[in-house]
Amino acid sequence: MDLNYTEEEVAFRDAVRSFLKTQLPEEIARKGAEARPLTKADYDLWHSRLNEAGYLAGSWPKKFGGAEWSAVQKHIFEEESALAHAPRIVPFGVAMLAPVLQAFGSKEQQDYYLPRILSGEDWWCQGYSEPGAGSDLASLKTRAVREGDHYIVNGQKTWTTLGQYANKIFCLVRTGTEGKPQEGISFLLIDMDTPGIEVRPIILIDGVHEVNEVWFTDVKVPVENLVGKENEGWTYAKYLLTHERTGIAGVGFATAGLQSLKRIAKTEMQNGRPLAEDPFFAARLARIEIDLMAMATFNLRTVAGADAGKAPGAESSMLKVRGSILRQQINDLARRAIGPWAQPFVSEQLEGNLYHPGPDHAARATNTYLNNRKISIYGGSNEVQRGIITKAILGL
Amino acid sequence: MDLNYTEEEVAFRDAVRSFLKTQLPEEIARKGAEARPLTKADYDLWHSRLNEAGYLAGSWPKKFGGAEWSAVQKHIFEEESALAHAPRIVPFGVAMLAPVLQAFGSKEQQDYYLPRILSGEDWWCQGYSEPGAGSDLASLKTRAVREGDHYIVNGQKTWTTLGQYANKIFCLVRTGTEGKPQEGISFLLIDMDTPGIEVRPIILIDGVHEVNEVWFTDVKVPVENLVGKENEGWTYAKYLLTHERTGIAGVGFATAGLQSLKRIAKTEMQNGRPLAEDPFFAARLARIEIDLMAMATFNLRTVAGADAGKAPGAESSMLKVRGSILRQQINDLARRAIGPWAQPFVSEQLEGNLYHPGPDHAARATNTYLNNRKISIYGGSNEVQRGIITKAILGL
Amino acid sequence: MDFNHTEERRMLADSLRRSLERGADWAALAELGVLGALFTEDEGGFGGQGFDIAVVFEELGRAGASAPVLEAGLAGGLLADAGRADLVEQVIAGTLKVTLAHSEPGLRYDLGPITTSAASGTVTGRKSFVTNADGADRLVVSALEDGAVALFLVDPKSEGVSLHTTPALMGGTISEVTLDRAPAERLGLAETLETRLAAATLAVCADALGAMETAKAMTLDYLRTRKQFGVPIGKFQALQHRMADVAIEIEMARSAVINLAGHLSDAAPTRDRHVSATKNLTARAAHLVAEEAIQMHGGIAMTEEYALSDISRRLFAVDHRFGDEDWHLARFIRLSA
Amino acid sequence: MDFNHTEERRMLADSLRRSLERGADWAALAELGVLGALFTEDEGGFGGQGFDIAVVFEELGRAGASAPVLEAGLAGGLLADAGRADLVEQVIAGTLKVTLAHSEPGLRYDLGPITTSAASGTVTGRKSFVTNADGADRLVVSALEDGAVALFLVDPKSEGVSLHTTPALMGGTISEVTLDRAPAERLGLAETLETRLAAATLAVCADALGAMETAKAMTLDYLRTRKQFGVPIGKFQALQHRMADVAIEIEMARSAVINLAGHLSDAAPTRDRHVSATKNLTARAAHLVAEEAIQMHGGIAMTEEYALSDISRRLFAVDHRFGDEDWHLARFIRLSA
Repeated sequence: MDLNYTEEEVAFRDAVRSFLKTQLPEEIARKGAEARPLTKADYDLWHSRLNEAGYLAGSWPKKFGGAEWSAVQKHIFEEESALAHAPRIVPFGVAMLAPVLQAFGSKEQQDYYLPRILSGEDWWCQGYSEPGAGSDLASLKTRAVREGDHYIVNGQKTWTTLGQYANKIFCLVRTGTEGKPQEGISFLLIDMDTPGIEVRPIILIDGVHEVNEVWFTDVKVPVENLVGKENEGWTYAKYLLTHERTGIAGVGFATAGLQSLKRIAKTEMQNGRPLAEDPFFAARLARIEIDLMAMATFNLRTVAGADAGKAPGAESSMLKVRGSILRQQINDLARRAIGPWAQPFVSEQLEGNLYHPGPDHAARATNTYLNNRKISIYGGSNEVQRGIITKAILGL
Repeated sequence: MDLNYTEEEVAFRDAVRSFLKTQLPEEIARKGAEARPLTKADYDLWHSRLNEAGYLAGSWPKKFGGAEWSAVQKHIFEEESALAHAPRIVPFGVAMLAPVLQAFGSKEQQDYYLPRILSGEDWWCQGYSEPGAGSDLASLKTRAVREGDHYIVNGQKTWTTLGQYANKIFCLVRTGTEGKPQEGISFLLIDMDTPGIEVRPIILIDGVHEVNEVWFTDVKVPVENLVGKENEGWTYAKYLLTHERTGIAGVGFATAGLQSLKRIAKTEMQNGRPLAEDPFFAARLARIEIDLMAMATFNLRTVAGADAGKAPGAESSMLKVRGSILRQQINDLARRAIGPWAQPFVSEQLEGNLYHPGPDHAARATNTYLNNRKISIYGGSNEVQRGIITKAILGL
Repeated sequence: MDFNHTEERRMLADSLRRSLERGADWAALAELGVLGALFTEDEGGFGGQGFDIAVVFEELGRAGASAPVLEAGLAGGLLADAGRADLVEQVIAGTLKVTLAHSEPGLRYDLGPITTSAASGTVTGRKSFVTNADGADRLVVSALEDGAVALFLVDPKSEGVSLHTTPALMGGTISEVTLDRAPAERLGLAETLETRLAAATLAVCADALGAMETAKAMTLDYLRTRKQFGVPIGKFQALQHRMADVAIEIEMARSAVINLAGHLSDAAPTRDRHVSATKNLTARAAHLVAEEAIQMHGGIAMTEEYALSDISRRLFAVDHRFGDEDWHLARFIRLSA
Repeated sequence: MDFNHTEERRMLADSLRRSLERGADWAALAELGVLGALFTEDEGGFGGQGFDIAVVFEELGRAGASAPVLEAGLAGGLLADAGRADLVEQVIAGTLKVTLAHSEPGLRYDLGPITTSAASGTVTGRKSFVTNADGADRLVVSALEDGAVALFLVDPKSEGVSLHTTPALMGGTISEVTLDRAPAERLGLAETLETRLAAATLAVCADALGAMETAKAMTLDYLRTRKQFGVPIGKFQALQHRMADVAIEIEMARSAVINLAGHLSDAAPTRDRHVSATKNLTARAAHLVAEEAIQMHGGIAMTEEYALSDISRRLFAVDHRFGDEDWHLARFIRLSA
């Protein structure tokens, strides 16, 4: 047992820190710290800086120009980025489509798409979820019918994150109706400019436009945009879903969140003393900090295990459940911490002055709390994850 | 709305209080307050005092010599008894068998058994549960085969509370094997002295002998000991289970427990100050007291509703779940309150000196905590109750 | 003992519920007697007891209504205490909208010390968290006068008054009010402020109870109709058991609201102990119910379009009005000592 | 970073587990090196690091063993600190059983101020919660000497020493020890008491981790085999999801134990912050796991005969040893300020 990073890992961490310190624009970091929404320009700028430094393709295989980071390195990068309030790497191209193309795409697809992902020329979004499907992904209904050298796609996708910025979408579509629902699904790459595609915003409970519905009406997609084999898309999608996810516990976000919560607790005054000295508040905060100390080690154990070749299995689900709850508790405590300042509800979509009248630290706490109710729902709800855990340990 | 008792109810409560004050022996009350086990003599003495005062048959119909208490009166009696630390009325004869006999028994059975219940001549115990059945009561296997004018009973009952003191047992036995499990069950009255009955103690997790296994080997039971009709015992058992139970929330016990917890918190010292002034402890205590204030009203709403003719339905289950959890939280907090004195584990069945070396208030707190884990298990576990609640509100 | 509402209160609740379902406007609410129910006969109304408040606000919460009824009861009640029957009459008729401006930045949930001051017919200072001030005809403003807290009537349109208004988490609006020598009519000392705030806290709790019932009903409906893996998700036992716990906690909150309503007229220490007990429990229940309703719905509950988002924000807001869970827990402990 | 135990520790854990399953006695434990693993090479052992303690006690907890190993490490460690290599050698060999008598009635979980006093080769006072004293050859007793706390070696069989012994909730026994001018050999000042108590707290947490694993395994086994309404109760989704949460909290506790083991040799403030963090989390987890294991089993878990009763009492006892959940939470807050 050794809870310390190796010398190489320390060196890597220092390099990442120094990169973040010099390359992350102050304004973007401040937006991150205050949980304010980023613009597309913010994302683009950060994407290009990461690419220039070689961090964007950090976990890609070397043969595709990546650095083949270990799981620990990935973890270090994600944690340091979160602590510096850097934007997360928009994952749809770099972390989701790219591994699928690298594993199952044709040489032509790899050569064409991978560089465009790195350069930022393509902004991908994900067309998996459909209305009424929820965690039952395989029940998808969007159909792609082959006509000559095209597929004709009809249907609807939803929860398409940042789809409003995307020029490409990778989709799971139904190309066959026989057998189990998992069979007959194909993996298609679609240009968002193709006629028949309509993107409609979904406004979330915190008033933010973050996700979208994408409607397909007789959309013509060239057959060369099929990834792998027809009707085998489920395999590729599952590859992605089980693809090792070091960030699933969100420890970096939790740590950054706890830091900002502590700052709030020192600033907010209650009965003439900082809120941090209120015993009930201090107890809530301490319990969360204690949990986070354990959570961080739980996460590292799994990350280190992945590097040692252990399949994460039920651990990923445990990290997802406990990590999401912990982050939500931190957001919940921030909402409590700002006291009555939680009441002015300022959001980009609701009318009225967008300026929150309270202290800066109160401006987004309520919105973040509301927005992060999602993290126990998306990516396989915590209920689905508990099912996976018991299946693994009960074997029933 | 009126949260106050009527004049009649106040008068009834005052009478009960005065009875308890004058008739409850101090030693028995002290045992109750300290949660020490009662002897059979204690139970018998209290039984006869209650009978003399006419309280034993309080809720029996007048035609059987009862007082036909309202649900509110029953509640008052139970709450005052708990607050005075009086023993509960051992329910098996008075509150469980008697209503069944009154509703379904023959004239002869009523005339013979009911007076003996009141006089204490018969101590009944309950033969319902069987090993391996749990909350699935209807799966019972103890068989009764008719031979001439007797039933021959073979099988095993378990969780027979205070069966070591009983001279009679009422049993659910299988007399038919066709149809649903609920069919083919009969309700038999059995003399514990009959040859072939063996009572074996079960020692509980707190070291107390409170329940038993009862084994039946070719036990001959006269056919006149059948209650109602053969194969219809399930109806009578269900009548009992759904028979209005004012005490199901255990508010009286919770109130008495909270009072004694407050005394402990004033006595136990931490850092030179009473534990009651420790903010974390005070917070735990206050939350419980707040819950109990609501619970008491929730209980009274249901009790008053029963008097107004409303069937309790899912409310009984809600009271059972929330009431048992609340009582367990009080026991848990008492365990925390006594601090390191929770460690000496003194029980009647384990070897060593039975004298607990700590302060009096610490003598039984751990044992009570352990023992009361049962209240969320027996009488239909909280899981079964949650099933009943959702069935009622979801209607699925 | 009697846990049934009077016939009059039941009728008011029923007609209020139906009117709100039809989208009743302010005039319709006044017409129905919703505002009159908040005042005693002596004050010109026909209610004013704890249970009147409880039935009215449970329905408002159930419907997710954002009309300034709480403000009418709170500020209007202070007008009644000041002997201003003329103004109370207009409040009850719905022709005068009023709201209380008392809290100040940095006080969190405490009632004082305030710094807004009164001098020669004007008030100066900053007031925070003033609900539904933007449509109000008058503000009831607290200010220091010779070291004592007094109340003043201020027209929000007068010179020296400026409002910064945003939407409020609980619905309606919330404003920061800056007063710079704003013309003010003296009403009297603020001696009944805590009494009226106790009633307003009951209103918030009853409102939360209604909103919890709506959240429960929507969730049950969703569990019955929404299918996943081929069956209604309400068939999943894990959700069933959590739903049972939600239902239980709502009954606990209902009981707590009854307790407070029944003790609202008690002497201050007893009353306030019930205020804090009920507010603490209701805030906990509201938090649980809203989080569970969202989680059991899944994604759709995250959308602004779906009606639950309003209801759940309203439930989260409960904790932030008139003292949060911990503030009331500490107060309950003090008052129990 | 490396989360694998060394080959030596894994082998010790494996053979300890097998020996305990076969019912290893005290001599067998000593033979195996269980006691030597608690001491550093300098002290005459071959371990003494946080992870040595963690692996040994996890196995003892898993087996529900009540041998006085914790006492050997704690009191024996103090003997080592006092430079008594002669005695430590016997402790490691298993031929000298020792235990610490430090706490006193009324201290609850605090370490002081103690009142037992030393004078002219004797000690006088009352010591509480002395574990496994009845089979011990020597007590290590703390007592005041010129205002400072010093340690003394006392033979429990000497005149002036009386024990009141009861079974202990965690297994083994617990004694109140009365000392009336009991002959005592001075060991030195109690300067390393907190260091040794930190290690003992780690031992309790690792022990709890092992016991939680056993409770989980027994519950899973029961869920798989026990049928109700015709199906294994492990098919009921409500129980499955609760079991998932139990499994998660055990992994959290395991992580907390690793944190403390890895920081046991840090400077006191950092070390003690980890002690309190780990003890607080482990106590919460142990409580949850034991309550859930009992509830999911149902009636059978309430019986003394069923092995879970020992294990769950052991888990409930965790909160009462070396400071409970709230005591450590308060300490964590102080040390984090």
